[in-house]
Amino acid sequence: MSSRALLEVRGVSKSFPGVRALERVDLHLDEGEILAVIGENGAGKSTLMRILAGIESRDDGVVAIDGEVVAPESPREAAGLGIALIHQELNLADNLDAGANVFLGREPRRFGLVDRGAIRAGARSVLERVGADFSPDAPVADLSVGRRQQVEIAKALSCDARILIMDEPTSSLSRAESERLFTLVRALRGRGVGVVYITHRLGEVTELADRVVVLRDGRNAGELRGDEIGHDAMVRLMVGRDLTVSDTRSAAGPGSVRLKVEALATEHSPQSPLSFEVRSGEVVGIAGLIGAGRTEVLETLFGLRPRLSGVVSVDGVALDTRGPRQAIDAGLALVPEDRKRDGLFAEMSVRENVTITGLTALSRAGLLDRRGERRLARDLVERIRVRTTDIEQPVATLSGGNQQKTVLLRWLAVRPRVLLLDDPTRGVDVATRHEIYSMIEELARSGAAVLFASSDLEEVLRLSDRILVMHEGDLAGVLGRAEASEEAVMRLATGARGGAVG
Amino acid sequence: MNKTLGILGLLVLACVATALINPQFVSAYNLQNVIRWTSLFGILSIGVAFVIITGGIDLSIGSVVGLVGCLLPLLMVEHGFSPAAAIGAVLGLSVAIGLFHGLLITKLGLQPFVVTLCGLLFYRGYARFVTGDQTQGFGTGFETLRGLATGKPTTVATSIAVLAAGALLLEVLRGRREQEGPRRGPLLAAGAVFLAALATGVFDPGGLAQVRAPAPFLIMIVIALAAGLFLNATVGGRYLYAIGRNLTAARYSGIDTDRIVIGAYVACSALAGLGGVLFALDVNSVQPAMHGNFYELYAIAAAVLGGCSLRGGEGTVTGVVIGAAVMRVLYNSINLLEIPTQLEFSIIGAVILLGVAADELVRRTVARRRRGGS
Amino acid sequence: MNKTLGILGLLVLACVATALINPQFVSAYNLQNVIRWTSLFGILSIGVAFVIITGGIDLSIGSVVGLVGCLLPLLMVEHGFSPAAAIGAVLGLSVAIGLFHGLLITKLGLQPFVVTLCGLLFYRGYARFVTGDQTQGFGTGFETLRGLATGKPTTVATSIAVLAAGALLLEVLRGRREQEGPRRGPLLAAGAVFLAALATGVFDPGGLAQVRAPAPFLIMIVIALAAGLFLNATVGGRYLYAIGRNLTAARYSGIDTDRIVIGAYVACSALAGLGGVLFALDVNSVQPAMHGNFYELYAIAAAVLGGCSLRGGEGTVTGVVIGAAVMRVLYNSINLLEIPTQLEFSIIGAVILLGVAADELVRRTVARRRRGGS
Amino acid sequence: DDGPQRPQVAYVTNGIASFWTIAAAGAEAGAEAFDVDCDVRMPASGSEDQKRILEDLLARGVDGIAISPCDAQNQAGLIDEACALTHVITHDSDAPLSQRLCYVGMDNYAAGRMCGALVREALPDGGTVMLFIGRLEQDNARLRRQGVIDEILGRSFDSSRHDPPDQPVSAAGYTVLDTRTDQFDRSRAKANAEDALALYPDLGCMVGLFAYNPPACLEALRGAGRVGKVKVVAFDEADETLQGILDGEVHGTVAQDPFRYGYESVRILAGLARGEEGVLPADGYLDIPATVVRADNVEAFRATLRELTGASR
Ligand SMILES: Nc1ncnc2c1ncn2[C@@H]1O[C@H](COP(=O)(O)OP(=O)(O)OP(=O)(O)O)[C@@H](O)[C@H]1O
Ligand SMILES: Nc1ncnc2c1ncn2[C@@H]1O[C@H](COP(=O)(O)OP(=O)(O)OP(=O)(O)O)[C@@H](O)[C@H]1O
Ligand SMILES: [Mg+2]
Ligand SMILES: [Mg+2]
Repeated sequence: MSSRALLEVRGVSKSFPGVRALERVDLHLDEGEILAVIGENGAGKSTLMRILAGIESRDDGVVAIDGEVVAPESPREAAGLGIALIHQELNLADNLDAGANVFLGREPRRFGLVDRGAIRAGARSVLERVGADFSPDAPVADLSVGRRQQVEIAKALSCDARILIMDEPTSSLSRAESERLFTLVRALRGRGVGVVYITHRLGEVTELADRVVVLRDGRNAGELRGDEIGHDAMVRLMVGRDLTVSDTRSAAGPGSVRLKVEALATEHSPQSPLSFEVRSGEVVGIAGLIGAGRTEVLETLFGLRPRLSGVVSVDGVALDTRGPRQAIDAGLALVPEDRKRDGLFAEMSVRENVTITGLTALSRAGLLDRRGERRLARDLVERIRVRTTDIEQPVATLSGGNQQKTVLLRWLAVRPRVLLLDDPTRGVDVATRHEIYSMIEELARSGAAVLFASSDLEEVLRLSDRILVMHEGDLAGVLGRAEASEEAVMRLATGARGGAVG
Repeated sequence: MNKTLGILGLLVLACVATALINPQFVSAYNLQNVIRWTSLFGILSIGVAFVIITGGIDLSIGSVVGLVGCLLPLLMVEHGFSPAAAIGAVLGLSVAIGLFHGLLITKLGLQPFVVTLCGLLFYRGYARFVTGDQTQGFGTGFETLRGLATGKPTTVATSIAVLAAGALLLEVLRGRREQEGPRRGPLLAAGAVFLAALATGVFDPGGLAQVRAPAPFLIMIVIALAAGLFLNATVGGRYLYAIGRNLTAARYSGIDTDRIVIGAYVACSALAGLGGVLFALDVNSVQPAMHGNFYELYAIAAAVLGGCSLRGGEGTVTGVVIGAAVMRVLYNSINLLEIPTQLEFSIIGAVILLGVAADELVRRTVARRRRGGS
Repeated sequence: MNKTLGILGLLVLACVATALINPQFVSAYNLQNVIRWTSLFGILSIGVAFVIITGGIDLSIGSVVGLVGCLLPLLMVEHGFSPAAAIGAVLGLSVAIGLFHGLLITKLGLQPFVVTLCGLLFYRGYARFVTGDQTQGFGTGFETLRGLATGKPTTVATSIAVLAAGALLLEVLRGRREQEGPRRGPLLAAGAVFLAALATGVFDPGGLAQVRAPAPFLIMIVIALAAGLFLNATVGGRYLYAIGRNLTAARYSGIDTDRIVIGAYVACSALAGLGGVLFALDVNSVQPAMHGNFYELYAIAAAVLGGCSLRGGEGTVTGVVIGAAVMRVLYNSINLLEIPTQLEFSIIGAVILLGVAADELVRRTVARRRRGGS
Repeated sequence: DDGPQRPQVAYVTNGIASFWTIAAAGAEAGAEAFDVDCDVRMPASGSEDQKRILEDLLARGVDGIAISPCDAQNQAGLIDEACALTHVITHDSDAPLSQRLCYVGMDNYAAGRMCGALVREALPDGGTVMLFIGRLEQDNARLRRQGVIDEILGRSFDSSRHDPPDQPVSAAGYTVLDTRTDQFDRSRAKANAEDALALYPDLGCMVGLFAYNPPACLEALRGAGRVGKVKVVAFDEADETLQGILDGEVHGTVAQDPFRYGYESVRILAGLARGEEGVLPADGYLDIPATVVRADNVEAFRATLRELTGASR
């Protein structure tokens, strides 16, 4: 261990009712180092970072900065110590504009008054650095999830922190924006900033990290540096065994057209109507840069946003999209992108969260069958290993990835005819991701049409039979499995035309 | 559950303390009155609990009580409606009011506080206008009808024994249905209550066993049972809680949130209307500008005291009924203990605040202890 | 801004309609009264707006007005306090009350509705107790002091001209400071108002130019300016909005959210206290059980009408003041147009509801149109 | 302490008002004089509160209750219920349909007519009149108002008449324009007076029918600078009213004697509690007549009042 690490964590432990989230965890970070912290969902990564950022208290252990023991008790104190944290979940005040959010809590002042000019200028430059294509005056309420994430990143970058902790910063960024972020992070490293980087996209780790610390069940599971950093090595440390991934797509060709979209005009890009179809048994991915309009398409199909014109039909029957209720009756299901806002009943139990869509099927003579409900919940939770103490645990106390799984389970349980997924594996660890893929594939095999958006290009390539690439609200092209490659997708996503549209 | 136990403790404490200082508290006459008032306010509180669970609020309850209370005698005495027709009319009106609130809140997206505040003002003004500010009453007729509010058809001991027996039976059935056998806690509790109710007949035949159950008590029991069943055992009840926790997530889950929310406002106003009918029959004298003033606040306070959170998604019927009982017992004690009436409000306010504060502190301590212990 | 224009339209509409039907509306005497009442209620509304912007609510305002109104004459008349000492004492008490609310809400995590509902009950009871339900008043002494509420030191035209000139100057300064030059809209508006104020002196020297500005109006203007400056131009104001929309985000950003929230409750109670002092001085007769009843609802209604959202994070001072004016103008018109007073509440309720509903509908239509057009 | 032996009586009002604090002083003086414990209860919200208070008093087992019913007609049943358990008398406002043992008070209709006579004195040549009152739902308020109107318009004695509040009635040069209620909110009372002044630039007389209304009218007149130009006729004996009479700003007032309402009620209840049926007045009505106070007798009246209420404080 270097003599005087920038940040040193020794023997930190933390328990919650029923779980030991961290047990004597050690960690150190040097100046000008990018340290990746990885681990399965619920391994304790976010908890540790929240402790460092003064949000959570610790039960035991020492944190030192420059060799000096510190104990930040509030985000404010942590900021004073030079620690900045990009949270795993979005935390913005959406009644303010992007600039105000970037400088929230650290507003430059003149004569005691907020210096709006300085905020606008400062925010503009930092937003540009992260590659944001919107102005600092844009109200956050009008930004897509990916752009909000950029605001969060800009906010942390603008602190000039010495220790920058990034908890899954790219979970809703696409490849292009992520690259841009990496350049920034490397530049920060050059300036001596210590960066802690958490992600489930192991490719990013190989690309970026100087060193990797792996957590498993709240304990240090090992460390990799330099050449040791490789996909399989990381998985072995995280899971404790080798992961055998079966990449066997069923050869059974797609069936009849299930979802047909003709000249669909959406709220924010009415001038570029979309047409495409998804067949029964087919998995279609939507790729694009952030703000390309993927979420908008899915939410419009699901009746959450107004459909300005166009026809959507399911199995040849025109879909009434006054609201999600009608969409669901027609056999649609949507796993939303922003789980915290649109998916979770945070204070309710895992059981109540996963069974909410299947309750009507579980009731007899109008009364709930509680035993049946418990059985269903237990089954589901075991299917993709949601890490909970028991099914009565409030979902708010699950780790980010496990929360994502509960939202997914809710819909996988009801076997819809058309499954719409918006970034379905956002924040889900590698092992579970593959289980989810096989569930999706199995659903497709049993006749469902699957349409999913993802910011993870690897995922899109891995899962899709066909890929719709969107660019600024437009359908820039469609790629079949054979023609699909990272380059092909990126070319379309950044505006070059090509491929067979339809 | 924890919260309900806490407030039950507060109720027992208040009762025991009052009874020790003034034994008149446990006289049949006084207990009957306290039970009747509790039931009348309890009906309003159960109604508002539905709305509070969805994360909303209803400030118009008092004015609905006032309006219904004015219209009922007006229709019967001045316009010669039959009792059934008049009651039907005012309850229909209450349902319409609830529907109106619900539609404005769901379809137009207005805030519940605002909509029902306007209701508070509007219905009060309308009641004053339609009666020309004249006090309304049934005079000395309609004694049978007034029995709905003032009758005492059976004894409290009997009704409680019946309830407890029913609960025992249900728990056994439930245990069988869910194939896990009845749970011990509920069985013991129901059994103990059943025996206690029988025991009053044996040990205090002239005293407590004589306390008769006012008709509103029986009405409230029926409503509470129905509400409890709905909230705990039906899909609709679960949806209500889910909506209170996260409306968007509920929508994304395919719940017809509008229908459920409208239903909650209808239930609330309908119960306010029913309460209004019973209040009017009981008091027999309705002053259009005054009758029911602030009742929404009492109803909400009782619901909150009973464990409802105004943030939505929390609350039980038992808690709410006990909350209403605590408030009435407090009023009663203040009078029986000859505390200056001016302090009445202060004491009620202080007790509610202490109640919720204590609850919060206990919750925190428990959380801390549990965390430390595990 | 849009919302503010809407409510301003409603105000103009109400004024013009009333003036056309009954020209007495624009008599100096009547306008002075309307302005005085608007100012008194406006002070309360500005206070509650702070709390509403944080996403909270204060139901205790009416009781604080009542308590302060009782204590002020009690201290001065019965206990011989000097006016300054008495006012200091009651304002100090108001601040303490706000602090108490704020602490319970932030440090103990209790719900604002509950805390301030208990306050509503408690302070009312305490006021009744401490006065023994005796009506309080200043008698015929203290005329100078009462000038604070009843004096009319200058004319409305003058004060508005001064205000508009100030606004012009500020906009020019702002433009220079932010190096983008003054914006046309504000410049034109301020200029027009300034000229209009001067013009009344020329064209209607015996009429509108004679309307004098009641002291509470000037007090409210000062408060409104300070509040507006705070909300729009200071860090604290920005934090208030952030907290109202997303408390966690604010906390994670290192904002001392507790301090800001407590500050909002203190401001609210302090302004309620100040309002209470002015109300008492104005009315000169305070009945402990009644004085200020329901004022919190009027204050909240005015704030909401003026564009505050009870979900937090929204609201402007201008809007709130105009909201208060709308309510008072409505009251006044009902009286001047000789509409049955019983309907008063109904009309107010209906207008508020129509106001917020229209606002919502317009907002939706505009959004749809903009969408279609882009 | 011989508490338990002392009879316990209760004095229940129909609301909270300064009028009732004088009555309470009388009741307490009576309790002292006749050696009973007297509990004064003021319901905050009308009939429903009265019912609850009555029930609580009965539960406590008091030996007598004096009540001023909010709604005589409909509360007869309630009063009869109480009569079955204890001695009940009415004061201030009667409930003739019930079995109450007697009524202590005055005839509100007659007192209203006295007030109306004062208006005619103040406006000998006729003119317009506005009435201000807290609430119109109470029997005494309604009767009082009707008495004023009937006397101003020179009608016959008939307390069962009813003129709707918002329609002007006129006869022989006098016009009663409107009656404004304020629900006991003093700010409203003042605003009502101001609105009337704004609405009727040639208003002749303002009549304040609840104790706080005349002072509110005076306040409004001062603000408008029309003191003396618009006559004020009052009811009850608020200090500002008496001062106004002294200063010539108020023409006169009709004063009830709430102190004696309280005192006499307790006297009768104390007697009844001790089994002395003789304390009951002859025909079940103890008349405590109202007095007309004008500039000539105001000094004396105020002195007596101060002595009575001051002595009991
Ligand atoms: N407030 C809480 N109460 C109870 N348990 C909690 C709480 N917060 C976190 N936990 C538990 O602590 C463990 C670690 O969670 P943490 O969020 O640190 O995981 P993580 O490594 O960040 O996972 P992910 O990759 O899914 O984000 C989990 O089992 C989680 O359920
Ligand atoms: N409520 C809104 N108001 C205004 N504009 C919006 C709103 N929601 C989305 N937009 C805009 O619509 C466009 C499409 O956004 P959408 O969320 O569909 O993008 P996306 O492809 O899902 O990107 P992301 O990866 O950021 O989620 C973006 O330009 C976004 O800024
Ligand atoms: Mg995490
Ligand atoms: Mg998206």
